[in-house]
Amino acid sequence: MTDKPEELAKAPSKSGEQVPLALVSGKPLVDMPKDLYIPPDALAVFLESFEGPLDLLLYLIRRQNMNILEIDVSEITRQYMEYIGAVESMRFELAAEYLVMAATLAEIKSRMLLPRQDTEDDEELDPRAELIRRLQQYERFKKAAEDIDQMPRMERDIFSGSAALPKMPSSQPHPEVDMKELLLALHGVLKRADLFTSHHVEKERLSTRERMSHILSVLQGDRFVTFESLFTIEEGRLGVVVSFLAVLELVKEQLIEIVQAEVLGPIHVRTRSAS
Amino acid sequence: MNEEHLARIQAIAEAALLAAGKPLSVEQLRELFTEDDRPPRQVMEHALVLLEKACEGRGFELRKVASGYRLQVREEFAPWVARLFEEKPQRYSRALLETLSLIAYRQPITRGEIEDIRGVTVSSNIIRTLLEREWVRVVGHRDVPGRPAMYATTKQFLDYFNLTGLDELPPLSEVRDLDEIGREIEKNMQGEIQFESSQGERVSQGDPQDAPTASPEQTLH
Amino acid sequence: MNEEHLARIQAIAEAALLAAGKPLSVEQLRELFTEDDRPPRQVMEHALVLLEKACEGRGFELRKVASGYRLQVREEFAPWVARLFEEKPQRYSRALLETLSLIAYRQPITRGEIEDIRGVTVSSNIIRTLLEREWVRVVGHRDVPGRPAMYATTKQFLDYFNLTGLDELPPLSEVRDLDEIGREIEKNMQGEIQFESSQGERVSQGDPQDAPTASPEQTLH
Repeated sequence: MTDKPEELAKAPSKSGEQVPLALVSGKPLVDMPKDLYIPPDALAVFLESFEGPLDLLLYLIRRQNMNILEIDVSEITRQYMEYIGAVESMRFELAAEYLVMAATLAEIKSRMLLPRQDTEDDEELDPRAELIRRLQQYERFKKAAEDIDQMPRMERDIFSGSAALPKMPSSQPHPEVDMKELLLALHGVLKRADLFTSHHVEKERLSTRERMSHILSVLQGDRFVTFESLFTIEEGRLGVVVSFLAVLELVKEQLIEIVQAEVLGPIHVRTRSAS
Repeated sequence: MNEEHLARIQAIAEAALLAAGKPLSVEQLRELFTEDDRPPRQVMEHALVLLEKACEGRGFELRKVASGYRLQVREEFAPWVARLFEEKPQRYSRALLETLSLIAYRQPITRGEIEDIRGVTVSSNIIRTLLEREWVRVVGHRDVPGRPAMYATTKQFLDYFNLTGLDELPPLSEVRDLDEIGREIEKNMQGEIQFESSQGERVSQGDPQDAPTASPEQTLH
Repeated sequence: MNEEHLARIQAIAEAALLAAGKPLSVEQLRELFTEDDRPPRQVMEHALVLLEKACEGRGFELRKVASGYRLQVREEFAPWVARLFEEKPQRYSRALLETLSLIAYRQPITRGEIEDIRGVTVSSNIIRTLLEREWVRVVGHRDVPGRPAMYATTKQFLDYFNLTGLDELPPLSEVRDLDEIGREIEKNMQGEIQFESSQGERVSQGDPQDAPTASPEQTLH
């Protein structure tokens, strides 16, 4: 529970390396700003690095080495409002949760200015206590998340051992898949991604895509291949056109490069990643 | 029990664990034998103890996780082994890890309850990722309007993090009781008593409301 | 050559071969070491001879194959190991089918691009299952940081679905009209899911089969 403020928003990493929060004007932003002033460019990044208003409040509290139980509400409110105000003046989109918290803080502050009423029933919660409870509650799970991230885990610290199978008496059956199921899955994901609105996908000829894969696998490795060898004359005009479209698309997607050493010399093709 | 016979069971267990490449329970290992050949549970467990010893000083070890036993690369060799894989291990966002930790420590829990504690909405993608990785699952629906799904962690989650049970998770830090906080605030506001901060004393006080969740296995077992 | 040092190289080679689950060449094994730590070829070969001996009497053995060395379950244990795979495989997960359909329609495509469209991370198991089934293959690497693999479908994929070419797949405009059959199938699927989640109360019971969704890896690893 003794996070130093600078550590709050750093991505925890096993190796302890510092991962910059973002690049601001070309320079990596590694530490959270130590004072209230934030360069305007960094403001959006700054806010994005928080997991919500509670996280931001915790940061403000920890930065001043305040004890959560003794937070100076008016000071924290002032600072919080300053950030919110700065963000709003920059016209960044601000999540509603931040505004709700601003209202809550304002309410607590105003209540504390009023003379305390002695009421018989103590039913009504002190809003400050409620805020503290939420902050504490959030902080413990924030800490738990950091702990979980540090725990050894598969594919990073643990690798399960497996050995190749010998000749087996019977082969294992694979699950059956119906084309309908496959299309339905595609339908679901495209609907989610809202890709139907884009015409780009529909226009694409699948035979071109298939040819692109084929050409890439021919080009695997470092080797150059002559441009002509990518075409099969026997396929006729349509086949050549498909191959040509595939080459153009691959060039457009910067997956291959076409090299011609001299004018009218042979044209060679190779994958860009081989360079 | 004949020693040779035991050695054979040990070798078969090792072969099966390496063929599976994932944890197998003692029961699953016993199932590999035909009925008249099947070693009693105790014998199988004994063979596993021998296997564990036989892995000393080697590149791998026998490890007990939630869904059984697994042969895995010794953690000390992870730096070398990691170079086998071109792709860097996946990183998980804070939002995902916080959501996961809430499900782990507070299960069964609804999305709304997670949002209450985190103070922000939880994106559907996070829940979907956790469900797809089979780290969490829906264990029922809370009987409130909208019947929201309640989430809990799975054995696969424990396996992934090398754990046998939820009680092996790092303990949650203590949270102090609301009434107590209220009283202290009151004291401060009235200025009657100067507040001496002695963190240690406060932390040691248990929280009656939170006690059950501090040890998550209680909610599960 | 110090014996302790040699034993360490042997253990690292064993760890790597078990983690890879496929053959590794002497060169690939040497590449796992940093430059100033890299054992000479001869030393690595010597360590492999020692490893081969150390596997005597165990469930697995070191085999030399065309592309290098691999650890393999001893054939004499095949009858037991085969029982691991006897159970009928379950169905593929929705996540796997979505990934496969995106590879089919958008190839060549990287894992990151699939994740962008799906909005969810794609687990390594899904890719591995698709590669193992030989429905997809790596056709190159995109020239961006990390050089991620690009996936495409295979001839086996076309054969399985009775297609002579990808252009025989229904055009996306037809996929859009799937809403009708979609609702029907989804209804069926939801029936299953609900049935499974109603078993939620059994969280703590040690039933390896009660994972919420069909996981092909469980049966296919």
